[in-house]
Amino acid sequence: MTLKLTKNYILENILKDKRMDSRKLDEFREITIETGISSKAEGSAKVTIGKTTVIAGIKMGLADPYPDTPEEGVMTTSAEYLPMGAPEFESGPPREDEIVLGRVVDRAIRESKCIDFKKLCIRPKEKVWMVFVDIFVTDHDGNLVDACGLAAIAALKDAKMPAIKGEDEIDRDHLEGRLPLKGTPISITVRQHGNKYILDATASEEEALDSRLTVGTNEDGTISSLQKGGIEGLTKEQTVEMIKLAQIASKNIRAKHFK
Amino acid sequence: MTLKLTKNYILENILKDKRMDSRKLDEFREITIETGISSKAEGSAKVTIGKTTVIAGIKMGLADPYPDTPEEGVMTTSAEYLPMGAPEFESGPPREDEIVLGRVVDRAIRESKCIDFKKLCIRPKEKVWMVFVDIFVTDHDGNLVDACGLAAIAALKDAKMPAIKGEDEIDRDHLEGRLPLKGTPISITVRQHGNKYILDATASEEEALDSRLTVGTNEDGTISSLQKGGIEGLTKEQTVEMIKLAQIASKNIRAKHFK
Amino acid sequence: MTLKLTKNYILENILKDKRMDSRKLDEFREITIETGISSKAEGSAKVTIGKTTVIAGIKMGLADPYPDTPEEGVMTTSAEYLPMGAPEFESGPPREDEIVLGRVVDRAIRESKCIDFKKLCIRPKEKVWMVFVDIFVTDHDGNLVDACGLAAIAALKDAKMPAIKGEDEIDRDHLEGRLPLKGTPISITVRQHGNKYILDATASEEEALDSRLTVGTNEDGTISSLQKGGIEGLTKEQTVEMIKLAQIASKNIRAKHFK
Amino acid sequence: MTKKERPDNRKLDEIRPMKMKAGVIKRADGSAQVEFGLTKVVAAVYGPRQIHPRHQEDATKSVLRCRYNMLPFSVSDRKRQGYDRRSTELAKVITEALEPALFLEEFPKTAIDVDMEIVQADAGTRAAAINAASLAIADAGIPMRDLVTSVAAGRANKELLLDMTKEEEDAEDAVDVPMAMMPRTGKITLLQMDGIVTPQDTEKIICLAEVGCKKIYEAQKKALLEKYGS
Amino acid sequence: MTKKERPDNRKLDEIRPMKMKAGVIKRADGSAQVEFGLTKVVAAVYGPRQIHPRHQEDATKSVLRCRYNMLPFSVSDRKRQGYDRRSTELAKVITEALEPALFLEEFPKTAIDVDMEIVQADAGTRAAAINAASLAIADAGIPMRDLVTSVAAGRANKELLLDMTKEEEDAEDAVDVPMAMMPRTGKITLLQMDGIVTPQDTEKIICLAEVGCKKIYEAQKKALLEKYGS
Amino acid sequence: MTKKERPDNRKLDEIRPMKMKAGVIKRADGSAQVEFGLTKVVAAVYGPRQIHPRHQEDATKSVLRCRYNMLPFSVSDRKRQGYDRRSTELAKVITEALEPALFLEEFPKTAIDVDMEIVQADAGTRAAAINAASLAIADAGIPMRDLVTSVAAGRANKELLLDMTKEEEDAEDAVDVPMAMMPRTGKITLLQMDGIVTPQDTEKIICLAEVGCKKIYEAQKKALLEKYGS
Repeated sequence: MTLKLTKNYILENILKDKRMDSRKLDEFREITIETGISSKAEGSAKVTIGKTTVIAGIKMGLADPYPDTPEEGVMTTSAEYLPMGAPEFESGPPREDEIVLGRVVDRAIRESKCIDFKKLCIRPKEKVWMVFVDIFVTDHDGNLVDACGLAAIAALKDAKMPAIKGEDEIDRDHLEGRLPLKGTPISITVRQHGNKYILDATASEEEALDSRLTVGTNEDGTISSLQKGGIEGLTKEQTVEMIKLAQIASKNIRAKHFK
Repeated sequence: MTLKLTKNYILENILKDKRMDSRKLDEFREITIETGISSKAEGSAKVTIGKTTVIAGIKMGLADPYPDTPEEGVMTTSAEYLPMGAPEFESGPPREDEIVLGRVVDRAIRESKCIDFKKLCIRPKEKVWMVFVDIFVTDHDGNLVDACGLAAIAALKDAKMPAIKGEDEIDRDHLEGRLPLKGTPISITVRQHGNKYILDATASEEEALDSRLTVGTNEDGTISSLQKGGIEGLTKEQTVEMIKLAQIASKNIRAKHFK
Repeated sequence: MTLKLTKNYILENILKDKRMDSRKLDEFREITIETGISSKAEGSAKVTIGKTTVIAGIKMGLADPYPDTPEEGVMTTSAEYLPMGAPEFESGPPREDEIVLGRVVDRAIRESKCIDFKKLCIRPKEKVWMVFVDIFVTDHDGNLVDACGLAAIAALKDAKMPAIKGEDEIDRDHLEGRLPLKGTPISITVRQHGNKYILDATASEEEALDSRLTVGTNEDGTISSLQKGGIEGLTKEQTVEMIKLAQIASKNIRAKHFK
Repeated sequence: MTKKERPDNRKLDEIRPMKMKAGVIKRADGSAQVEFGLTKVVAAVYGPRQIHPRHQEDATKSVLRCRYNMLPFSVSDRKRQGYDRRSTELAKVITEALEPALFLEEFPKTAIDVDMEIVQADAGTRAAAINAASLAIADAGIPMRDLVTSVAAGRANKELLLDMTKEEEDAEDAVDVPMAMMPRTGKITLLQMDGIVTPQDTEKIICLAEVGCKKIYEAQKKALLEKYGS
Repeated sequence: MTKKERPDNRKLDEIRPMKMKAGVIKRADGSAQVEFGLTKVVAAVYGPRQIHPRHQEDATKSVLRCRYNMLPFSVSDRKRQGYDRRSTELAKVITEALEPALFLEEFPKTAIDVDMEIVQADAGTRAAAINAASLAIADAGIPMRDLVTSVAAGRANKELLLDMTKEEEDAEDAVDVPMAMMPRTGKITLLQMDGIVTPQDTEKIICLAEVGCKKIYEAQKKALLEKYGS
Repeated sequence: MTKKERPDNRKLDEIRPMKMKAGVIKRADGSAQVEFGLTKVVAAVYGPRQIHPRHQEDATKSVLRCRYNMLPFSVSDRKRQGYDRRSTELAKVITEALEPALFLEEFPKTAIDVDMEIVQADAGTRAAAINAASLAIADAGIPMRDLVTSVAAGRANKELLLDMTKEEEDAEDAVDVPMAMMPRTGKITLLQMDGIVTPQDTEKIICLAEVGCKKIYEAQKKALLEKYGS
């Protein structure tokens, strides 16, 4: 547990533009993205941001389409804390935090419209592809939303399409190219204290700065999702400022890791 | 919590034909029945008995018929205490009391044969209508069985039949008349203490008088369900007397609220 | 609870080839096998070994075949402790011990290939028979694995095949002979202490001798499953010796109870 | 009324062949097996004993906890195990049926656990379960005001009758009235009814069930005598 | 901007017809019913009160626990009751939206329980639920820094607009921005967004929602006045 | 026996290419990643530490709690997360396989928690999981009598062989014998078998697995040396 002392120490330093690991307020820790980490998955990726590690895998399945989108494939995203990821994580049914994490990542992907669901239709009204995005936190040192978002899009970009054989049987031995994707949505979480904003908070920093905004960004400068979190309120001006910071950070990550 | 003193006080008064709210032993509190409380439901109703409030909604769905009644629709009834309904109600899986409540209301409807399930068949052996009766207690001041029974039958009487379009798709924009109903089954719960019987007990009275009989009554004077509750036993003579009292009360309610 | 004293007493005696009920180390308690104990089951059996009693029932259902065995029926086996079976058994979701018990019995049946699953195919790829083997412990005085294994195979041998009528409806009024079975797999659990081995341990003996090996044996002398249990390790030599003892015991039981 | 006969050749007020045996489960404090025709139930009792989980403890009395469970192979179409609404309701009404016969206030902070398992089901399982549970409690030596005795009466094919089979329960005009009582005082401790009937016939059916309970009461006492001698 | 009209003839920055009433649940410490067009929510509050289960207790403050639940008949296709991911997320963000308005540290070791039940759903249920919850907390006499006020703004058919209906939410280019704020300080306590939009339009939508919140704030205060007089 | 070759060109008693690395999870007290061909497992350990829920506490020893879990994308057809019977059984036998190597009685009232996650599954996952767990426990500095080492041996296509692939496991005559041992004493701590075989061949397969364990033991010791130096 972070002591109250540590919390105050972190906050005081941030007001002086200092962080415990000497980073600038808007500086990310080192990011690594490795794809193809599970050969049984259609696509997979491992993302580290500093000491935080998450892994994501894509599996393709078959499903009935929703009645209101009979010609579109479907996607389901979940995020789970593995017991190994932190002393306080425990085996069991998903907790509130995990559910929110999964849903925020899901919306960032879904609302950016980066997946062309129309191309995932096999037979209208009858059978479509189901994209399963499963994300797991294996090492938790903060900033899980951004890490999980990166792992999800990296795994989607890594994914190959299996073929269909006979009547609705998946043939994983024959691949038919890649998932129909366009764009690289990236979510950036900005945390706030006074008139200071920090990016890529560590676990200790997260305990000190609860108030945050996650911004789902696209390559063309649009944004496609927002999620405020934490107990403190934000002013409109702070919100606008935080969106700007997220835009810049996402541009940098996109340039460096998704050329 | 009702103090033991209050409990004894209630019991002593009942032996003197007195109730804390000045009602006669066989007198109901004021009943109001409002229908159409949710426009998204096929039928709905809100019933208040004194300070007790319950709401019920009917949804129509499609189902496979049971193998032994291939030409009949089906019904499922549930009753749930909402956390708002009393300080002791809690969110979570249904409790024993809720399950019994739902089943007693279900049987009173079902056994009265007031729903013509044959008319709810779409294609024999293949597809039938499913009537969902969902009842919720939003304010609990006793006599939930009678209140839920009234809400269920009022919502059923309020319900419109949706149309079917294409192959087994429900078209809720087109309505095809009302649910095939006949009769107005009404359940009345009689509580007993010594040789005194009371109707429409409040929550405090229920804690004092646990022993009870719920009688499902029909317009033609027949009865179609009985359910004894509570830990104390009843003599045969008491049982017969309680059935009589229920008959009279239900006749009054039917005359006043279901003309 | 067995006191630590009792535990030591049991262990010391076993080193002197003595058991509390005067049996020899490799001697079973009296076994009785009664079939047809539930007329609603396709097959059923009750097995007692001393004070231990278990009952098993077979129900036949219809299922879709697994994609990798489109022409074979399927089987599912479960074992459950009924609350009546011992003071410490409780109602609720299956516990780890029950799950392991069910899986060990399942594998002994399945791996012996005594059921001809090919003959349980109704229409390849579409519809096959599902054999449900449900086993319940009603009285627990040790050696549940062996008792449950005997009850399972006795109930399978007792089972009659229902007929099929119309399109995939089970007709239990018409029977079409017996389940396609060959052989009588029998599981024997050997427990070990020092260089002594005991068969058919009572509940008290089980608390003293945790270390054990269950051997699934067949009539032709082959074995088709092994499961070591308990916290202590076994040497290779002990393992070989325990397999031999199981072989002898199973031959005796087969000769006496499955002629 | 007792002249007409039924599909299984019973008289209208005749109970199916009964078997009752106390002391069938060795580990339990008390137990019994009861058969009515094709219906077969085993019941066993543990207690009064320490209660788990502790928060269920009542400082003023023992808590009677009943489980009613149909084994998967007790019915034609396999019954899945686990939570179901009917079993939950039956456990509740059976608890209320048994409780008046017990002196629970004499064993505060304890539990009495009754497990009823249906091995074969052919109508009347809750009545058979109550009879078995009542015997099991007596077999456990737990003091009782009276045995609790149960049977269903009702109507089928225009006749009022006792202890219906599944076939009779499926009649178009069937009325089913499961009832339990303590015969010494005549107190009814369980009463349910399904099916349309006049108040007059309701009373007749209750009388019929009362007659049935008295016969079963004798069988219960005999089963206890068989185990414990006279 | 306010000239164009919508399918239901509202102006772009017009809120659907509202109904607000405090004190609708008699047993609760506080309650309110709120309607926005066809969306109807009831909220009720119990607390501050002793917390169960005990391990959730916080020695430094009251624990705010919110439940958001859609009744089965509140939507076209019946909604099954029980755990679902969307409701879990909404309960979480609603808790965070309400908490800044409360003085939780003044009631350590207690719980404040808010139950929000959706009776009729036609877009904007979380906003309606927050408005109702906020009124219910005030009705319970629990001290607040300010009422929390909520509405969704967004875009449909190329227009930025306030308080969309389900029909508008289904537009091809729909953007949905549910927002909650404490009007006195202008602090935003809930902000979510779905749909592709430029940062400039995001800011405009937030401004629109802010205007909406202020109107709703007046309606909330009026509802409290109606119950408690001036 | 070692002359014949297999689909992947291995000798009959040859183990698939192995990778072992200790210390892969930064937050955990100890961890390891182990690969055997296409099978890949990560294991991590927390403890000895205070136990939750408290009622699992044992006053005489530490409680070893193992979780074996296949990630959804570790197999061809996506595996749903949550309770399943196979994982429950494997967690149990793996716990029994590891426990003899630990001095649990030295850490009363604590828990040692081992989480094993299967990232890629191609036969032999429980053996790989045990090897990884054993390394992770050593990496956590928890005292051990010996490393626990595991491999499966068996039969496929009439040959007795070591460390089968999924393809070999699917052979008509396949026999699968997962085994774990503490190599220093030769004590077998896990032994399971599926498939019809003579007692003589059973013994031969066990011998083969023993040889395999000794090779893996060396690889495990090397992985620890790589992290901790000599």
